[in-house]
Amino acid sequence: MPLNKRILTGDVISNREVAEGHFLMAVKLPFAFETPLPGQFIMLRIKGKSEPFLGRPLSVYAFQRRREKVICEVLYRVVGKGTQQFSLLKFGSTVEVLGPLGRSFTIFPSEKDVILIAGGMGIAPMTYVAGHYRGSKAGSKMKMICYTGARSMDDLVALERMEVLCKTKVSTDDGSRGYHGMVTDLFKNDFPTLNIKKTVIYACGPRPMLKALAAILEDQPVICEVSLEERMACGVGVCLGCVTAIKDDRGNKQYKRVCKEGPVFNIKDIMWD
Amino acid sequence: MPLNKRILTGDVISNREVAEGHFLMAVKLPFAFETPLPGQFIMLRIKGKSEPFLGRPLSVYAFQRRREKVICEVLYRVVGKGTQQFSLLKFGSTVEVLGPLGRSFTIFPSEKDVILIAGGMGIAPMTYVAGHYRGSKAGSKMKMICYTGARSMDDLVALERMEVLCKTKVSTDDGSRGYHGMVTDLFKNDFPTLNIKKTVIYACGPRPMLKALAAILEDQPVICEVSLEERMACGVGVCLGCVTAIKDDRGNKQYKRVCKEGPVFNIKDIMWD
Amino acid sequence: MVHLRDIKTDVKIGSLTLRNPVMPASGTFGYGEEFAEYVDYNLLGAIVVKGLSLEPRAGNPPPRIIETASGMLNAIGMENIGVQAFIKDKLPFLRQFRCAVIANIYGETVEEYCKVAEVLSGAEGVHALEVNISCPNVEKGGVAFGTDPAMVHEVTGKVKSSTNLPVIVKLSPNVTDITGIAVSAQDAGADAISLINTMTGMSVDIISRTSNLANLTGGLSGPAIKPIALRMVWEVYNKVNIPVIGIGGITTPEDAVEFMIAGASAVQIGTANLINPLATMDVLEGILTYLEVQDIADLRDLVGSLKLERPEE
Amino acid sequence: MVHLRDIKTDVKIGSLTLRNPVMPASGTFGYGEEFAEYVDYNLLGAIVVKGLSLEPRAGNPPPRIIETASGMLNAIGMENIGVQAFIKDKLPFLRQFRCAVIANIYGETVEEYCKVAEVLSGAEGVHALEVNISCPNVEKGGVAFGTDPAMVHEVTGKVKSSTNLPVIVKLSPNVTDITGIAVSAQDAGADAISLINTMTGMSVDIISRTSNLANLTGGLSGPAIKPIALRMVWEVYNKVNIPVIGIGGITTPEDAVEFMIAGASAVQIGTANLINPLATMDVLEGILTYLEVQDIADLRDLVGSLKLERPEE
Ligand SMILES: Cc1cc2nc3c(=O)[nH]c(=O)nc-3n(C[C@H](O)[C@H](O)[C@H](O)COP(=O)(O)OP(=O)(O)OC[C@H]3O[C@@H](n4cnc5c(N)ncnc54)[C@H](O)[C@@H]3O)c2cc1C
Ligand SMILES: Cc1cc2nc3c(=O)[nH]c(=O)nc-3n(C[C@H](O)[C@H](O)[C@H](O)COP(=O)(O)OP(=O)(O)OC[C@H]3O[C@@H](n4cnc5c(N)ncnc54)[C@H](O)[C@@H]3O)c2cc1C
Ligand SMILES: Cc1cc2nc3c(=O)[nH]c(=O)nc-3n(C[C@H](O)[C@H](O)[C@H](O)COP(=O)(O)O)c2cc1C
Ligand SMILES: Cc1cc2nc3c(=O)[nH]c(=O)nc-3n(C[C@H](O)[C@H](O)[C@H](O)COP(=O)(O)O)c2cc1C
Ligand code: FES
Ligand code: FES
Repeated sequence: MPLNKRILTGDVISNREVAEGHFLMAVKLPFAFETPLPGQFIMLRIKGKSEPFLGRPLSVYAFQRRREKVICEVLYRVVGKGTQQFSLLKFGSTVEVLGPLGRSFTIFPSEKDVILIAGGMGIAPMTYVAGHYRGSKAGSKMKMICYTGARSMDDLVALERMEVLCKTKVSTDDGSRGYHGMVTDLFKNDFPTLNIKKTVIYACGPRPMLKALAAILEDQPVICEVSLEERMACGVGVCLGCVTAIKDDRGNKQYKRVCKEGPVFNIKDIMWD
Repeated sequence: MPLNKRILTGDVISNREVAEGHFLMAVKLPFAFETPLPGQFIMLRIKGKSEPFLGRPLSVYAFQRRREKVICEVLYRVVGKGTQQFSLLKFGSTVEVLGPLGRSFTIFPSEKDVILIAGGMGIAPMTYVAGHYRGSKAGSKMKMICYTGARSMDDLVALERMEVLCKTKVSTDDGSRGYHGMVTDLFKNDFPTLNIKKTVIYACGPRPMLKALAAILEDQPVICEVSLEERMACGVGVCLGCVTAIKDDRGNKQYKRVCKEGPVFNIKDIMWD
Repeated sequence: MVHLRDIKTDVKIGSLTLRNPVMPASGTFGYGEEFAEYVDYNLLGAIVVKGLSLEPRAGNPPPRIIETASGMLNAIGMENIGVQAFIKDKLPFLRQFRCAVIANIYGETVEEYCKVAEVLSGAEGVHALEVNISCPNVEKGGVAFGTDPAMVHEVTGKVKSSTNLPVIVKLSPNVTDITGIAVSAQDAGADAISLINTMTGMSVDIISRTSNLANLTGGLSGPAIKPIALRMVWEVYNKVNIPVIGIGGITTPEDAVEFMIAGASAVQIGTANLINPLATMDVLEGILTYLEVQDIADLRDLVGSLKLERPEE
Repeated sequence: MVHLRDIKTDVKIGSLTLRNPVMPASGTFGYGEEFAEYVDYNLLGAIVVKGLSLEPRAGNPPPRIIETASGMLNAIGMENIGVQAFIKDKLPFLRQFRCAVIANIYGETVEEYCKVAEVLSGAEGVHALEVNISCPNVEKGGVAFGTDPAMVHEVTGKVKSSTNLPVIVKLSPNVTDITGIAVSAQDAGADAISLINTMTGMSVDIISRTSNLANLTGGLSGPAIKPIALRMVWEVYNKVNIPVIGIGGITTPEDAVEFMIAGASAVQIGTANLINPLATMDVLEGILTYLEVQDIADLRDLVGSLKLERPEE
């Protein structure tokens, strides 16, 4: 058994407020940090601090490895005391990083069309998926559309990077920008025009959004993988703290760990209530 | 009852390692911060941090008030997790300061000769006493000597400022600088030469040092005030956490709060065991 | 939308009505003198003073306190000036304020509890008694009375007959079943239940291999114990029909609101005062803001309003 | 001055000898698979696996965890794959390591405890049983068995007769008198006592006014509870003559040494693993350094070495 995993120490090289309450943090990591797959996350903690006590899971938003330089970027919204403390980190602050963790999205060959659906901070892993496809030879010419929604214009963050990667359609709950309504409704309008056999859908966002998406896709023969969120303690599968209800082969409820069997699940396997 | 006291928020404007493990921190405070008297202390906490949980008492080492600018300096040695966290503070860090607190040294008119005896970090309040006398009209020409001792040369910190203020005699336990032995022994050698009726002695240092001093001064008609240390929680007298045994009028043991009735006590009142 | 000034915040404890639910916890506010320069006592629901015994007590030798993770251990040992000196030297000062004065009382025997209660009942300016049967830092009395339902019943009943002041019984969390103890106190006539006092704990210096407290063990307080306190408030709230005063780690208004949702009619702030003398004021202000924002016109509607069904996500 | 390599660190638990006193606490290390890439199990005193019941258990609905000040609440609800699947799917993997494997067991009835014990006794590679009579997150069994001395006696005695493996009884801190419980376990034949399990606690979301845990209450663990655990270890150490395994908030080597001075022959690291998968290794290394620096040649000389007299200052 190779003992190759450990908590790595990283240096914050930037931590910028990109929109009110939304931050983009870049962390310089040791070379040993493995290249994350799309949909994977890290557990982030502030070194030497007892508050927040537990690490916080954040999706990989972007990643670079150039010679010895390894940089992982995360995009996060301040919602509680952990993210609040993160937002105070400055250039040179030391953080502890565990990862990359969790099951990634399945990456398909170039024949497929890719649909990305992001709600709120779901834009973070979706951007990394798009970047991953675009960075690969096969994916560079794939047909790819991103549907992204937020409560309001001000919460629509990091659109620029996505817009460079693929066609991006926007919705806001309050109509302040793009389609007035839920992102799933925006997607639903386009759904009939898709060649669903040739399409793969990736989605990340609040549970109600994913549930609405599941309803749209019900009985449709389309591949859809979604990334779920759940409170986490360890992030590595030992505490059973982060489970979510999944259908087993016979359709019975079974708890699966979001940090280990997830965060990416087939949308058809999820039990919504 | 005027509601004039509160915790003040200060900005660290410098926090420099002056000798290994010893730091000098300057904190810029609001104008409302009262001018501390010699021997008074502050309770210092790191704003927004739950570790250290309680404030830590530190003597005022130096203080300036110029127009709106109020700066309080403390000199501290890293001995545990609180002081360790203090040592990591950077320019611009925010701290919470309660104070000035406690009973100060009694200041005498110019006829008196002043002896200061400092052990280890006891140099901090002694320097502020010296500065106070020298800054006052009456005290500027008083005869003043400081005896200061430490384990070793490397622990003799902030001598420069003291040397500017008064004649300074040094001892080290290991003989690496000055008198080889305890500072109280150094003082004891000079003691017979003093005009004790005309002398006031101020001392601060570890309890065994003060106890040794008490033995030297036993039955001597000399005024000696010492500053004691005890673990503190509130620093303001409400928790009864910081008591030390003091003789009452009849010589019976009575607990007194170091933060309120002290930290300065008459050496004759202290019960040593 | 309710207006701040229209929000009802009064709390009834027996015959006593507090203007609002916020007060300091005994032992973290002295006898009220030191904090008078920090806190406007007229705004507090009540002041709870350091525990009083019949005779003055010297308390335990130092060191008496040590910090722990998000908390502290204390072993003060009920140092106090005695009930007579309190009435003579401290009470006159407290009488000038509009807030209620609650005297925390302690005895080594049931008789001592009753005696202290009697003495205080005759004093002008004491509005209620809080019976501390939960102090872990003394050899006799204290927690010994607070862990046995029969003893709780006896102490409560006898104190109750020694006074016409409202009697609040303050319970120890160091028990298997807090509800049994609370019900005993209620059955014996308690007007309210305060919980929790500190949890017995220890801390060791690994170099000298001695306890960090001269008294060996001490009482754990602060945010560390908040989850335990909250659970006990909820359990007791569901078993008694007298008011519960929630105590344990309350530092922010949010903490206080948690206790109220779990069933506390009022809250006491202890260790937080030691870090921030204005903690009571900050908590009170924040509770009011919460009530306003959540459009709750009467504090009573918040008390015990915990929903057991989780909303669908 | 003792040399690191000469320091004796072996710990005897009934017929079992552990190479050193450091092991993970049940439920914070899974069945050992996930951390195998982080920790060299050959260096651990033992591995303690997630609690096992006779049949697989689904556990409680989410959310199951919430952070608290210097700690966390969990309400996993004894989710586990069941003892048969453990033996078939997990044990073979663990057998390759030199460290002992301790199976934590749980039942809803005394019979279930015995059945699980029996099944595990027949399995190759299980070296001891840790009987969890202290889980607060299940409706039946668990803590109900751990708060009544008579029940503790019964469960311990019956499990003991169902197995020839050493039996460690893991106690609940949610009791008035931990020593009575511990003595019951010892009298019934326990080979060692593990303490503490989690303290029952609660946390409320003040916006939705629901518990932050679907199960309403949960078990508090982490540094917050360390002072309570340490006190209980000290109390029990002074009342029993079987080894005590100290658990509760241990995060650093200094924490572990505190427990040993207070009487723990071995220590378990729980919540700290969730923050730092290498916590067990870090603690072990630090204990050895401490023993070397303090010139203690045999760990046994540290255990229970707390001095009651304070040195003169
Ligand atoms: C796999 C995964 C990837 C994630 N990626 C991102 C990301 O890229 N960017 C981002 O902004 N957020 C992301 N999240 C959510 C993020 O982890 C939470 O917002 C964060 O943990 C909240 O911490 P806090 O201390 O600020 O809030 P808390 O004070 O802990 O809680 C505030 C609110 O957030 C909820 N919350 C807490 N933890 C989680 C959680 N793990 N998942 C969902 N809700 C939670 C709480 O229930 C509460 O309502 C991700 C979560 C998971 C599980
Ligand atoms: C009135 C007063 C003035 C002081 N002035 C100074 C000063 O100017 N410069 C300076 O360096 N130190 C001063 N001290 C001591 C300083 O408060 C302690 O060193 C500090 O609180 C230790 O905190 P810590 O978290 O680093 O150590 P901890 O981890 O809390 O403890 C480390 C060691 O220090 C001891 N200790 C902890 N608190 C105190 C305390 N309040 N007094 C004495 N010993 C303690 C502990 O018992 C332990 O042995 C003063 C103390 C008092 C009471
Ligand atoms: C220093 C200190 C002294 C205390 N003294 C008393 C006391 O005299 N009487 C009493 O009933 N409780 C006493 N307590 C307990 C508190 O009133 C309170 O119940 C406990 O600290 C929990 O609340 P907290 O976590 O907010 O501090 C004391 C607590 C502390 C920290
Ligand atoms: C997520 C989690 C799961 C746990 N599961 C079990 C269990 O299955 N059996 C058991 O005896 N204890 C269980 N415990 C309790 C721990 O083993 C330990 O006794 C407790 O957490 C205190 O130690 P700590 O503060 O180091 O975590 C669990 C604790 C946690 C945090
Ligand atoms: S967070 Fe611990 S198992 Fe997923
Ligand atoms: S530190 Fe609280 S009374 Fe002195």
